[in-house]
Amino acid sequence: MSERKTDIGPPHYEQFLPPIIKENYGKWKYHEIPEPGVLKHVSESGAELYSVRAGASRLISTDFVREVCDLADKFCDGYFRFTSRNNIEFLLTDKARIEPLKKDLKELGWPVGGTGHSVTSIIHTQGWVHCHTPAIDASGPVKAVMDDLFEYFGSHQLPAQVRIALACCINMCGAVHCSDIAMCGVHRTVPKIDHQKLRHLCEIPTTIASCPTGAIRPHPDKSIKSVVVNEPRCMYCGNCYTMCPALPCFDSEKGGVALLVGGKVSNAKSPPAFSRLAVPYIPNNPPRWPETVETIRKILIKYAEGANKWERLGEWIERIGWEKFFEVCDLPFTFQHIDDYKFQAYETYRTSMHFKF
Amino acid sequence: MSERKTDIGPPHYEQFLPPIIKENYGKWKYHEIPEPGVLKHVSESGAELYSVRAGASRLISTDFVREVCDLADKFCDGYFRFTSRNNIEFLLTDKARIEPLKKDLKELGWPVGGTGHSVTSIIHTQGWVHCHTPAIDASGPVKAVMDDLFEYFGSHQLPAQVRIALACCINMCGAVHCSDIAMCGVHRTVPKIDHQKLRHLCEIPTTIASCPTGAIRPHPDKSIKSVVVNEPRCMYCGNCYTMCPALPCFDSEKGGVALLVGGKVSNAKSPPAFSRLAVPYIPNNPPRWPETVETIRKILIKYAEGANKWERLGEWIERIGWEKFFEVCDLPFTFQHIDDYKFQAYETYRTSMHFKF
Amino acid sequence: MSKTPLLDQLESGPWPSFVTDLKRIAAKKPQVLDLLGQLERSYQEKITHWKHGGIVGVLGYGSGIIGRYSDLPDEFPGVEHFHTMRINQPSGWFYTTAALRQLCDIWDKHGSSVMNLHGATGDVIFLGCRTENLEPCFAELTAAGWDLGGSGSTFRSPSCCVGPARCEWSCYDTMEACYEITQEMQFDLHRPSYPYKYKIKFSGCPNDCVAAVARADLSVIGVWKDDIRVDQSAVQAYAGGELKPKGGGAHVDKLDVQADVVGLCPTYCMSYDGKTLKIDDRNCNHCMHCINMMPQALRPGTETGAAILLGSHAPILEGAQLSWVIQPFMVMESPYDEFKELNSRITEWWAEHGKNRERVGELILRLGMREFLEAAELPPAPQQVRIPRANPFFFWNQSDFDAEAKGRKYYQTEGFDVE
Amino acid sequence: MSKTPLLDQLESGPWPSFVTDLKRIAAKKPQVLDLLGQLERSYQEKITHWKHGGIVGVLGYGSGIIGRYSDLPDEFPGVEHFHTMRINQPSGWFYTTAALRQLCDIWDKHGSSVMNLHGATGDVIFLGCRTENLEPCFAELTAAGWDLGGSGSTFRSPSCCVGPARCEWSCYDTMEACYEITQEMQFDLHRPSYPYKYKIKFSGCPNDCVAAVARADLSVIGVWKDDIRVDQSAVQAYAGGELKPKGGGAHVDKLDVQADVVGLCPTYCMSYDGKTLKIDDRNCNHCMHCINMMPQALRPGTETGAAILLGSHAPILEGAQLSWVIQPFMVMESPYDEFKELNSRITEWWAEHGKNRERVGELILRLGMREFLEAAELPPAPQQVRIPRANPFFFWNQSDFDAEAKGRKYYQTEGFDVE
Ligand code: SRM
Ligand code: SRM
Ligand code: SRM
Ligand code: SRM
Ligand code: SF4
Ligand code: SF4
Ligand code: SF4
Ligand code: SF4
Ligand code: SF4
Ligand code: SF4
Ligand code: SF4
Ligand code: SF4
Repeated sequence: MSERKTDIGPPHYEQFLPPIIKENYGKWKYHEIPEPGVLKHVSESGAELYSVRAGASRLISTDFVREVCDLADKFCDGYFRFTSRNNIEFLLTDKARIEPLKKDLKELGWPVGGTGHSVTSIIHTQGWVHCHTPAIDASGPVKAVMDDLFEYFGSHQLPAQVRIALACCINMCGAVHCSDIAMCGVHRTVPKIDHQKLRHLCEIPTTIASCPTGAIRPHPDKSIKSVVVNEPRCMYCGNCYTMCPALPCFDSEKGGVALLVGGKVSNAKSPPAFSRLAVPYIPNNPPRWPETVETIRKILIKYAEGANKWERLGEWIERIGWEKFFEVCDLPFTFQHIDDYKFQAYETYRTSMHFKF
Repeated sequence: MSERKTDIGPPHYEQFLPPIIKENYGKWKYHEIPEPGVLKHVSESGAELYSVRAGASRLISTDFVREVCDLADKFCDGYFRFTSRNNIEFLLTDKARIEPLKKDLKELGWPVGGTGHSVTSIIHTQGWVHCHTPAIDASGPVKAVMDDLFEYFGSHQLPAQVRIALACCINMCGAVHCSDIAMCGVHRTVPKIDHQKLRHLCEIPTTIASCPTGAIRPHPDKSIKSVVVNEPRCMYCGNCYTMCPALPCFDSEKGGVALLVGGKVSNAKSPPAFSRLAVPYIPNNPPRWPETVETIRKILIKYAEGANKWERLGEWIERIGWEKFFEVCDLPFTFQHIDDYKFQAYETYRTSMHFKF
Repeated sequence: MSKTPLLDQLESGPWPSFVTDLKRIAAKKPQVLDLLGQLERSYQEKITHWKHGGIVGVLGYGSGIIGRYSDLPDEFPGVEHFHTMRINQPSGWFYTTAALRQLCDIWDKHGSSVMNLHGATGDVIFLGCRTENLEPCFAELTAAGWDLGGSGSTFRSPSCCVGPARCEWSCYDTMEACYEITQEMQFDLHRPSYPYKYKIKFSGCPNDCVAAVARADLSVIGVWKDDIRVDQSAVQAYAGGELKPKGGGAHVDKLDVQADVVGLCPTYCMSYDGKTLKIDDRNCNHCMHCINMMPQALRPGTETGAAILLGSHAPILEGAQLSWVIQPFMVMESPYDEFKELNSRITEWWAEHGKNRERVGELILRLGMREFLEAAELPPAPQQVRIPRANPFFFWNQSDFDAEAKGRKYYQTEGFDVE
Repeated sequence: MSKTPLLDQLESGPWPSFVTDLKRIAAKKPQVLDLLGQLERSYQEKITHWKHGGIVGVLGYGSGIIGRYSDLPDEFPGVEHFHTMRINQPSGWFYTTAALRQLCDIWDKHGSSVMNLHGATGDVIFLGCRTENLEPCFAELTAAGWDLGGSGSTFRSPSCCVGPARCEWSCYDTMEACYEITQEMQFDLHRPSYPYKYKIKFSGCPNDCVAAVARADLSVIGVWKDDIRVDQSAVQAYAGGELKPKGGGAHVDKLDVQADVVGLCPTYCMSYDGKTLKIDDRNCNHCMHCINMMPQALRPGTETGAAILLGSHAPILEGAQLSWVIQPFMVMESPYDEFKELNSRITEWWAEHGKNRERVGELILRLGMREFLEAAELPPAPQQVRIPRANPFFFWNQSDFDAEAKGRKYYQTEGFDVE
């Protein structure tokens, strides 16, 4: 154990940079996107770098990774990268090799795209594959949605880029809170308390303190050494479960998908913005979540039809007004849409006559 | 006492309406503002009503009111009204009588104006003339500011209307929280507790509950039956004094004026908006509050110079950005400007790269 | 030498001087001399010399009078008692000289002769009455047809913009609504039975000339549902400079219809080809800008009523609020039954659940919008929010699940609606 | 008949199928067969079958591993233990095939062969390791030059956009900064000593391609202070249609410079007369829109650095937050001392005052911005706020009065400054 290495950190990135990048590091002058999925970066030196972007499932096997490596060896001298949205980028210096690479990719069934005004890969989380708090699966709904929106991955036909994300619970490990369109798994069940387990596994004060709405109180019968939940105050966030495993809030029937829309991250034109609730609940419907897929398509299509050029989804909604968004997309407006969570709620109320009938 | 009348409510307005209004009630077609201080309303019937608007102090004597009545008898058959901003409106049917009325008004020293793109009368409160919680006087600063901005009352030279208000304490009995420019009296002294008085006059639990920041606690020495204030948590709102007279927070030296700017009420173009802190403190300086007057003029002038036509003061600031407002008006930015009051604070932070250097 | 050297400095300058006015009254009214004396002292010491409140009133009323006592009664005996009387103003602040002279007579007889026309809430304010004169003064007032306004934890004197009496844009009869509701609420106006104050203000259109959205718990703001009425020839007259922008109220003489009107429409729902002004009325948000600019060419539509907004108040306790939309459209016609019923549901719910000194807008924030809307029997509507919630912390009631079980998918008024 | 009829339905369709991929691995790895079996069960029952967490790890580290146990271990013994290993990715997610093949070898040997490239924070994620394999796997990883990333209440693996490696807009060296800070923070990355998680993300410009503003407590976003560099002839080429908007990434072939660029500039600081594009750079707010539209004509200036923003996180506990500006401009150059020192002051203050599971952004809201800024030794700056406070509830510290007494009028960094 004497030579046990710790705290060495990640390898230095330089060893992974292809020579063209090392030579032109910090000297890039401009870029073009000659076709969907292909970026061309031109250096002040005149050097040209081509990146071919391919989509994939984020949940992959080492077999898959080896296949990617084979391609990178064949076309890119072994250099490639992943994007911040889990796409693969093959880095080429020879323009002529783009077509052959694309051909190989097509054979493997890996789509090329995700650039410019496309729907690029969906940022997502673990779901039933690996997490202990999901209301929905992650990889499954993502596959279903991307199958449905496939035409938009490899094209630039939308008014602007559209970023979709999924989080399997309201912890929102994806970028759900700031996405053009987001799926979020929601529970709708008050935690079922396992008193027996609780007294052994959980600290009562920490458990009580974990509830943001103060719904948890000590059990009135002190001999039980457990807690009770004031049901009407529980909004199923699962934070108590995170602190105490004796408080699961899962349910085969009541969990489902909420859709949030209109968020963004970039500062282009309008500042970064949160996604907002569009549909509070769609039933959990594996394996392909058809109602979710359908509603997302509906929103995307209405956006594509209604938005001005260059308008992000949220910018379009802000321009027409949320009341028109609900009308145009034919989505019901419910009590759940109206914020009632503490003081931030006030900021969401309409304190003006600026509304449409 | 048998014939004692109660709950009769105000007199019916109809008896106070001049015939021309009774006849054209609800039939007005359009208006013009032929000159500052004069409104012309034209009915569908063709009838024309002229309103001549005069400014006055709001703190007046019955002598003054009788003088107004004399004028109204002379020019308007005894009919007149007051506006929602305490201006007097003489209601004329004969256009030819406008000039003679204006002449009389001039002799009396009552300015004509307050219409259109002017600075109309300042909405204000009682101050040292009548209230128990003011940090500043009301009528005095109002007189001083209107003397200074006099040229803007009787003209339409500003980019839009400018509404000024004053409240003598943070209870904000004026429309200070939604005004283009607002003076607000602020205390900066922690309540001085009169323990002797408190035990007799105040309920301790109500007193404790009255403090929005939870700064008040029971006196540690229970025999004293009073309270103590946790000084660093007190922001001098005076709410405890309202509930308990044994907790005055006045101070001859530390009180003063805060200036807030950029609020509005109408929905024209932009929605109603709160005024925002521009200057956290200007010393209390009777009888003419020169630093306050000067700072208001500075802001008004910079606005008049910088705003696009039709832009309200707050719309101008929003367009150039608050950082530029502070720069252009040469006002220091301090910790006091940054909201730290509970959760609303978050909404005021800059969560984007949208700022200027 | 003058006894009020500081105040004297407020006698110069072009704006009318309250000091000059009070001084002439002081010649007749010794209490006003003391008022000026005490005020001068405040000017020297930069501190108020009024004691904390004190409860005084007239028989059977719990409101309308604000007790006020000097803390220097020995020096200024005239202001030892100096109570306020709030007298409920007539709709739109219209008067005849006869009526106002009568008020002056009463006040000269029983009080200091000092007043405000008007208080910030809208009342006629008599400043400076001794306790023993309150009742006689009140008796004369009611005899003359006047009554006290509100104060304390009551319904407060409502007020309204001039509306149809002199404005072409009023979308309902603000004057009548204000009068009717004031009469309806007399009991609550004079007897403190609420958790805190409760104000109503009526504005005839979204210009909101009584600042209802900012200063009334219940803000009633006129609006139209149909199309803006356009007189195209008048549009041409504005474009050509024959008619002046804002009827002459602006610093600009000639309107640029494209830049000044169309270009500043917040919803981008207008267009102008140099000849015809087109408005996509379904996307107009009633901001009034275009109408304000060209009053002779544009007018609100004819299917009119009011939007009902709730919740505004000044900063005490948790920061100021503006009223928010709770019902986007209500027809406002005498006898205003729908309005009165809604108003009762609001005040009843608030009276039941509100804590002492909690405005209704604060209560809604504490208990949640849904609880309020259900109590007020108002359905959720997207007009109520500027933007839907961002957080995922929403509740489901048993009623939602019940409706869902019946095959309905989304909760609306009561239960879920089939999609 | 297939054991996974529901999952099988995810094998069709044009998007690559994780089911197909996992199935082929399942042939070699029995635990993956069990993974698919348990997942099928979840698809049937619409419920997760993973037990609540469980603390496992490697020697000396308190992070980098997420314990995961099946609640159906008898049925699916292969996933009884199925822990996650988070391996800190290299800056910008660049790899050589050699390096990635080596990672695959290690993972085939010690784990399930299932992974994510990458996790949402940025790490390489190995999914499915038995407890007893963690240590050997870790040993091989470090031997190969890899280390674990963060988890739990630690500093988390930072990430960065591709920056100067392949982007012309990067205002500082995101790749280097990310590497340097990651190395600097190794101790805090592996040993939970914070109240909760703490993330840093580096974006080279305001396009923010790693979503730093939304997903990192400390968001470092590149920006320039001087003027946008303009190539007027390239502007003409865009106007003429020779160059395509967004380099071809859009649905529009020809740019309308006036409508698409100038007209959409959020600060209205551009103008174009058909020949020359003018920018009033003092009023530009660096939104990147114009640069994004005409990448061959416009570039950020050359006086570059980063803005430092703080506080973002997902909705737990009080709703999501975006990071806010705490320092509008910092020069970002190796060895990043100013940055490191600021970062230490932040984490120290937070570690001292933060409650368990309280993100730094939440702590600031609880204790107040001033307390934070003073601890971080940052002066108040108008860039920190979108808009100043509306409420009048502000504090004055003794230091303010002291400075005032010295004749200074307004508090700035420490004490009041003479006006
Ligand atoms: C490769 C990548 C960075 C990386 O280090 O991995 C990247 C690369 C580029 N981004 Fe990005 N962005 C990348 C994620 C992002 C993200 C983050 C995200 O989506 O999670 C954002 C913020 C998204 C948001 O606002 O919600 C982002 C917002 C932008 C924008 C702003 C667009 C807008 O209108 O809001 C631009 C400018 C543009 O596209 O005109 C941009 C522009 C670019 C450019 C053109 C920069 C350049 O000159 O090289 C690159 C190619 C863009 C393209 O694909 O069309 N990049 N870009 C990321 C690719 C993700 C993917 O695989 O799809
Ligand atoms: C008389 C009065 C109503 C009353 O019942 O007493 C009134 C009367 C008119 N208002 Fe008003 N407004 C009156 C207080 C207000 C207020 C309330 C306030 O200031 O406290 C507002 C909201 C102020 C705000 O937004 O902060 C107000 C916002 C407007 C607007 C919106 C202007 C804007 O650009 O925001 C208009 C339209 C315009 O002026 O173009 C308007 C228009 C008008 C018109 C033109 C309506 C009409 O067709 O008759 C009237 C003459 C305007 C003028 O004086 O230029 N009125 N108006 C009030 C006169 C106050 C005074 O003596 O100065
Ligand atoms: C007289 C008047 C100011 C004036 O000079 O015009 C006034 C005077 C007082 N107001 Fe006011 N308020 C007056 C209109 C307002 C308004 C404006 C309005 O009604 O349109 C507001 C803001 C709107 C609102 O209601 O929020 C207002 C918000 C307050 C508040 C803060 C309430 C809040 O929720 O934030 C207080 C504090 C309190 O209630 O303890 C207050 C309290 C007071 C008290 C009663 C002081 C107290 O704590 O006892 C003042 C009595 C002064 C006196 O000696 O008569 N006054 N007060 C106004 C009433 C005249 C009238 O009846 O016409
Ligand atoms: C693996 C990953 C999702 C993924 O599939 O990519 C993930 C998985 C978990 N996250 Fe996360 N989070 C992951 C990125 C994020 C992100 C995104 C980011 O870092 O950019 C966020 C939002 C940003 C943020 O930090 O706020 C995120 C916000 C949370 C939260 C809510 C934190 C909050 O302040 O709101 C929790 C709840 C908690 O901490 O108890 C959480 C908790 C968890 C836990 C540890 C569940 C738990 O309570 O124990 C999940 C373990 C799953 C597993 O089996 O491995 N995770 N989590 C991501 C980490 C991979 C990596 O290291 O690269
Ligand atoms: S979003 Fe929730 S369920 Fe999904 S990975 Fe994150 S913590 Fe787990
Ligand atoms: S799920 Fe959330 S709201 Fe419900 S009891 Fe648990 S912590 Fe509280
Ligand atoms: S603002 Fe304050 S001091 Fe002035 S009248 Fe109102 S309550 Fe009194
Ligand atoms: S003045 Fe306000 S903050 Fe200070 S103790 Fe009294 S109630 Fe609390
Ligand atoms: S609120 Fe509208 S209707 Fe009333 S006076 Fe003002 S402009 Fe006219
Ligand atoms: S009222 Fe306002 S929103 Fe409607 S058309 Fe006119 S300017 Fe546009
Ligand atoms: S954030 Fe800016 S510098 Fe970084 S990759 Fe995106 S566009 Fe380039
Ligand atoms: S970066 Fe944005 S704000 Fe600056 S000039 Fe370009 S479009 Fe305008």
